[in-house]
Amino acid sequence: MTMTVALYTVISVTVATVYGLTLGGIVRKLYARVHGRFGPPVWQPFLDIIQTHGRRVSVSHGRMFYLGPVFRLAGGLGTYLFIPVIFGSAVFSNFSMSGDLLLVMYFIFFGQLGMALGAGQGGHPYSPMGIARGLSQMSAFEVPFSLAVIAVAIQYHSLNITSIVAAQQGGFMNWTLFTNPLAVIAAMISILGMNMHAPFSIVMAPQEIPIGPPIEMNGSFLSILQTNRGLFAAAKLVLFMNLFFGGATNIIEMIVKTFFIYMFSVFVGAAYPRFRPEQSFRFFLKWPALIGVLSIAYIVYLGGAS
Amino acid sequence: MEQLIRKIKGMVHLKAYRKQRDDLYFITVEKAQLEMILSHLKKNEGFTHLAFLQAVDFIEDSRFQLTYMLYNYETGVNLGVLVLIDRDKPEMNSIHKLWAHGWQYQRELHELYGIDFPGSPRVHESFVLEGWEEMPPMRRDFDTLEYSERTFFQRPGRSTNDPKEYMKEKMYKNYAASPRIRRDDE
Amino acid sequence: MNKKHIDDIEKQMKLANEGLPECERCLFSDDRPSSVEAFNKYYEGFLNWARSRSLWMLAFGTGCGATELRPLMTSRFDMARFGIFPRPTPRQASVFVVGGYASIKTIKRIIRSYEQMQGPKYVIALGSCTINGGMYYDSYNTINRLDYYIPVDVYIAGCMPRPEALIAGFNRLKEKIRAGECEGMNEYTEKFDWYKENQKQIIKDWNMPDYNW
Amino acid sequence: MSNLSKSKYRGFEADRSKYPVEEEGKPVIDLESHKFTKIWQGPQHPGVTGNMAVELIINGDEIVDAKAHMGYLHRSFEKLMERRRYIQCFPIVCRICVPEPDTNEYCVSAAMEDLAGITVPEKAMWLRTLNLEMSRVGSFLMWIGGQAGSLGMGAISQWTVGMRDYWLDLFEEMTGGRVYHMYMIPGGVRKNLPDGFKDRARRLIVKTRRLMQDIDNTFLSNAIIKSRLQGLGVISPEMVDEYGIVGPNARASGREYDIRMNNPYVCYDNLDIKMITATEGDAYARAQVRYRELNQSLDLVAQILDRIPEEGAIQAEMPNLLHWKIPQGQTYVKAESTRGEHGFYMVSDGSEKPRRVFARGASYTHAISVLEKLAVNVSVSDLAGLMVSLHTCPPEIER
Amino acid sequence: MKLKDVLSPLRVWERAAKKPMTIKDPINDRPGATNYRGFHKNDFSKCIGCGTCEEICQNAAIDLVPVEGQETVEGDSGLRPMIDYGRCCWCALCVDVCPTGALTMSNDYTWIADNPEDYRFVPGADKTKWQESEKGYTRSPDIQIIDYDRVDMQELEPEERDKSFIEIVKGYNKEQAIKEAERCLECGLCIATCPAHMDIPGYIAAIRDDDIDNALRILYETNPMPEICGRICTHKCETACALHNNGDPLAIRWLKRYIVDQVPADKYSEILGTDHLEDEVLNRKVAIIGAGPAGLSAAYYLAIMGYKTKVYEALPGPGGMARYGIPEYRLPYDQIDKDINYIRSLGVEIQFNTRVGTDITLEELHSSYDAVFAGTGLHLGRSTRVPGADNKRVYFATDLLREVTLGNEIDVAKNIVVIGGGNVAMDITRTLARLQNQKYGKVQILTTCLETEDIMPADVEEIVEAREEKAVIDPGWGPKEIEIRDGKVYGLHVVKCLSVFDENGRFSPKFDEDQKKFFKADMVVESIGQGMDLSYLSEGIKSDLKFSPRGRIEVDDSFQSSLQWLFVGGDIIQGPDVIHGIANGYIAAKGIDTYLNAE
Repeated sequence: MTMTVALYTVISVTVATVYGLTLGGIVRKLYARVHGRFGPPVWQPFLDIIQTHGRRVSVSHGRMFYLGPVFRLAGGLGTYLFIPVIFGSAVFSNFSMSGDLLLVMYFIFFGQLGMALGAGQGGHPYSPMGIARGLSQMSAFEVPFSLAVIAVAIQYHSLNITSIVAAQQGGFMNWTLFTNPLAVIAAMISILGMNMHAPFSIVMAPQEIPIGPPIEMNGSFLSILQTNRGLFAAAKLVLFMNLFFGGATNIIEMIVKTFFIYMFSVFVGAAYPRFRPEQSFRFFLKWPALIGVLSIAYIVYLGGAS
Repeated sequence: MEQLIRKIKGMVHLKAYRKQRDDLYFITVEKAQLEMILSHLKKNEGFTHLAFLQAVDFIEDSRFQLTYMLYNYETGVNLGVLVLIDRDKPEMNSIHKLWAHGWQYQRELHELYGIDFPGSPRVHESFVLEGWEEMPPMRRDFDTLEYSERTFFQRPGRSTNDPKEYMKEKMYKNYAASPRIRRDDE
Repeated sequence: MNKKHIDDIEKQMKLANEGLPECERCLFSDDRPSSVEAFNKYYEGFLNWARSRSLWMLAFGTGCGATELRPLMTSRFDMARFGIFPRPTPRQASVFVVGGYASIKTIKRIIRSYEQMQGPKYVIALGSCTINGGMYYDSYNTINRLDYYIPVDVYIAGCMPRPEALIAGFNRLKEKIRAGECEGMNEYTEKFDWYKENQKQIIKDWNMPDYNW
Repeated sequence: MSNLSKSKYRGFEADRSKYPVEEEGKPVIDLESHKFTKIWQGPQHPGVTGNMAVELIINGDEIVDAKAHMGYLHRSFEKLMERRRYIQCFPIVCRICVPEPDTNEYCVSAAMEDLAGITVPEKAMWLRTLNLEMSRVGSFLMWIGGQAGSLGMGAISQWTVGMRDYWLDLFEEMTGGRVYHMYMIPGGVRKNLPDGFKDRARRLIVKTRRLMQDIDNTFLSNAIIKSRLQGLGVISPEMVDEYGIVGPNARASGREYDIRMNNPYVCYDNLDIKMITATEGDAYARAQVRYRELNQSLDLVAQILDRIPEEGAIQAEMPNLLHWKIPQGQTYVKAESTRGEHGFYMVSDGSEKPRRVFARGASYTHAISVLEKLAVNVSVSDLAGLMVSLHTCPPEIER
Repeated sequence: MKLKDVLSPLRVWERAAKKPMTIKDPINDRPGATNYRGFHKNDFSKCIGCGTCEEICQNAAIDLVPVEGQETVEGDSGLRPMIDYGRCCWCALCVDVCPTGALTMSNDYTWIADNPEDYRFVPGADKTKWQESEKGYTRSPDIQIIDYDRVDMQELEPEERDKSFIEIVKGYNKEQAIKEAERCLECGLCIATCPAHMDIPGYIAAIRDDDIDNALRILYETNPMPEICGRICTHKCETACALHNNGDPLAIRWLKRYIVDQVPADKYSEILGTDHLEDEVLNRKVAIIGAGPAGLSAAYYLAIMGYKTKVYEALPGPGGMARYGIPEYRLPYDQIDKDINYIRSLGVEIQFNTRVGTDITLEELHSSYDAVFAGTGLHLGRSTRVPGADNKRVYFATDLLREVTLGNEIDVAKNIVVIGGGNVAMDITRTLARLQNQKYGKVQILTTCLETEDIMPADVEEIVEAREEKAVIDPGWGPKEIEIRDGKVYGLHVVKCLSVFDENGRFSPKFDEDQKKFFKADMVVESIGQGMDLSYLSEGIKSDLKFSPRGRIEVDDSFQSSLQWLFVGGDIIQGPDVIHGIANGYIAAKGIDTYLNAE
């Protein structure tokens, strides 16, 4: 039994990673299209991972430097492992029986923190600057996101993701999108920050602090981070799908839904430059936070009413 | 413009004056009177824009010529104020208080010509060179080709022929050289 | 100036970092790199295949040539579809495109950046200036031949080479990588003393301002 | 600082009291206090314009002190020109500014013509005007891309640099070179217009206008662009004189100084051209001025295309340029580049080679004195945007 | 923050629907523009290896190297440019400056190499993929980097000159001369072609720098008769001039004349450093037969080397053919005297009216001198030998010209035909035209020759000027018969000449007998070449001398004949023209020096 679960998890993680990376490739294509060009092949992220992994030398800056990517991957893996990917599927339910929304949110944060430890060791002044920006922005977008999550939790009286998904089954009018639109708005704004597309791409901002925290990461370190980028993106999208868009009952549904959730970031990201860091922080703490609060108020009021 | 020149003549010793174009004049003044004339031109005559300050090396006369190029927005006239300074001990008064970007040119001139401007901020900082050990490179007596050949590695294997010599070699190698004139006084 | 000159003569052929502990030496580009052998033939072949399809170019516009990199990166030529991307940090880049002439001040940074790059690393040299000095052959501030300071894999003729020529150059580099002929990294290690000697001959001030640029 | 008090800068308005005393307008910084970090932006940094470096002292995200470092592109054109015959100068000067080489070519040719007393035929004048104006279009397009890119909006740089490439195609047809045109020689220009050039140019103008509309929609009317550029790097009218600021940077602060109108050269006095100014003096005003000037340049190109004479000589009667000697004298010739007053000061001593040539690039003050002043109190994230908005071009500074 | 500003940026997505700007296959889809400055091409059939490209290249990118298959011949150094693409900046100055238009650029721009040493090639010789490419940069005909247009020489108008023998060509003034001198590319291709190998670029550069003294010194290095050469030299150098391929060659002859015209005769010895010549220090004597260019040239160099020389001249004046074969309007006598007087001032003695062979024998000279130089020239006219050519009203041009110079009256007929297409024919045509004009007030002279106008040996300007002086030139006809009626010349029958030379370049005219013409004339002048008069050689000497199959005396490189003491030069060996004579005299002088020192 444990062996089966382990096997399923391996399959699930692999599929999610591949999916996340492919999605990344597709998004690059889309951006390229806006730019008026063809863009790299969809499988480019995989080549990049092989290439970075295949570096003969990897400069390290001490023990913590090793741990950075490891923490980051652990964060991504942790986030993913406690989310059911496809409702009702044995292979893609991961460890969703144990763990809940709070654990997942902790893991979302965890990766960034671990990265902070590792990248800080790099010694390059742009790393701490990037980390400072990353952590501040994360704290900022966590506010509307947490508020939305709280609203969802209140709405479904549960922190268990599987039960939240289950509650949304039976027609799209049961989705949180329609039962609690305010929470979804708040959450969707925060996913802009989470995905770090423009205008919230301040962490990597090549023109300001060249790619930020991972500036000193190289070789295998970087390839781990890249792998995580695929996995983590998939995890976040699946989480959002589960919380707000009724989850998925088969893999096609999952792919379609997550793709469109991601597309939202892309749609906004192509049109704007990036904020200045403090603008970004203030942005999340203003309207999205307010919407989050309103969504709780709404659900409390509505929940009370029903 | 003629009026202005007359006015300046009344103020300082004008060593030379030349009109190059309708909108470009040059005047040469004494080194000591330069600051005075510049501030007068800037404050009273409307020459508020300093386009550049540069030096020319007249090595034959052992002089540097400094050119302060001013511009008057109202009349659209450029006025070059020229000063000749000694090349062996090049030193000039700083104009960084008249124009906020004056120090930049002075720093450049110090590095590239070795002209000192006492009191100018950051004048001894390096500007474009790093670890330079030779004489200031823009001076006429610095031979850049020779330095380049000495310092940077040239790709070997190039040789050229002078058509003149080559044709002589090929066609009339034995053609006698011109005879020496036998003179009494040699 | 005289005093300075005497000081400089004393300083000649001596590095600013002499006497520093080993760990700090690398800040002054005097740290001897170690050569790394290739993996076994088949695995290396696979890696080379991937490397040739994912070239990360260091976005360091060292000279005129950088101007033609912009059209190359953008919509008209779109080098991304060939698997070439700009990368802002030398730690992650694998290709160094030296865009033409290199002044003394820049060659110092080029060497530094090159040493910071993680192998296997490749160098493409653009234009006449890197081959034999180009139009600045008699300038006192630009080098004449790049191959004396870092190993170069591919040269592209032109002043400056057009984006198309650059793409052709990248294609040649890819061929070389797949054939396993790009061992500039190990070459640099093996001839480190020679390279350093050449570098020291032109770079008189080895002091690096701060850790990063 | 006066700069700060006047600006509408909406960033973290730093409390100056926490900094140590100032001496001569510069804060005295104790790096050992760990309050400050010293970082270098450039030369290997995607955010600096070209190969230059800015040494920054920062406190948090705010710049306390900035120092511009130059010399990474120093090739000493001026020294090299002293070793070259007059005719050999024109291929080398265009390298002084890569995005807009033609202004250099024009200035150096015009300086020689002025010293030697040569009158350029009318058609050559028109072709020069066309070339100069086209290069302004190319340079402005690249600048818009740079400004948007420096703020993280990649799409616009992709469009404009791509569009600039179409202009480079035109240049290639006209001059035989893509980036370095080497088109203007002393006495005139090197080639006549190829067949069908005018039609292709007109079609491209239409195409570019369409792109300009898109840029207006997405760049100038972009809330985030506005929020970042407005109030950034304010140049006050007093600063313009004080720092020798020229070009769009000066015009955005209300100074009406455009050499094309103030001291018309080539055929500009025959063209319908208006001074474009703004009053705010911040980065957004500069962007607007440049955007409008780009549109005007497109307009001018169209006007010039209509007015180039079909017939006529393209080069004045010249002596053998191989052994050309220019009588003794000195002159200063200037032209309006996209960055402002671009001039050549040339001294001839009667020999075959110039005694001294000095290229006055507009960025000379913009990238050093002005940048060092404006960068103070700006967020690190805005530095790239600020540098681009001053439109600095390092090679013309150190030459 | 306006809502419009938030929403309007989303219109970036409109662009996603448009066709991408990207070029699908940049390497193959985009050849350079027609006019593109790509890699170099060189057309070896045009290239003359002048090295102007090397000279103008501001990057020192071009070397001149010998290339297999390219011979060094007159007007072509056989060197070809090798371009270093480690230096080139593609400014195309070399293309614009190339005087022949051989060097061009293709529109190819891709060249990738692993080895930096590869970037050096000889366009045209090394196989490149772009050598055959048709597109690419060429020099626009509308611009000139170098000046292809000669400074016009001022001449007398035809009306002013056609009655008198005043010199036609006025000569350059200083401004014109400097302007013309500035056109020089200093390639030096002309030096090899000049029989005297004068340092032409050297003295032209001196003119440019307005250093006339130095220019004169350069002239006298190998040519002691610049006044004569400056006027009537055949200027073979100008045909070798690099500028000749695309425009007017440099007026080398006029520039030479300009130099000597500037210097007064009394300044010569000071400038040339001959004011304190050593006197007969060598105690050796050389006799020279003939005071023509060859003889005087030998005399000059022998004199400055310290030899005692004496010239024996049959005619009453010095200069030989220069004086007696060339009309005064081309070469005024006072200019000849200027050169010769300077030579005489160095101690060269000329004995006039002394014909060797009759007045004094060669053996006598041999016994009283250490060496003898014979430069006796070609003074005998050659006949067409057509029927009627033996009439007394059929003359040789050389004889007539000599008579004119001697001041003897010539019975000029009203209607004259001249046979011949060389410069001598033009000389006699124009001389007779003047005499006709003086005598009858009108010109009626016709000149015909075998060659068609494009291959006529005479200088183009001579033909043009002759026509301006109302002479009729009708080339392309072969003389058939001189019709004699009543013992008087009635006219000349000619037939169309189809070709003059056979495939091997040998003289073998072909005629079309059906096309005939008749030129009416009272007097016919033959000017189809001259012969030498070697009657001064006694039988004894003749039998000792070696002759070439064509009847010329055989000489070695230093013009020494098989009789060691006898040196022979001038028109009887090479030429005929003045500059060969001068060159022969110069070399013979050096040869005599060597010969005498070796003894």
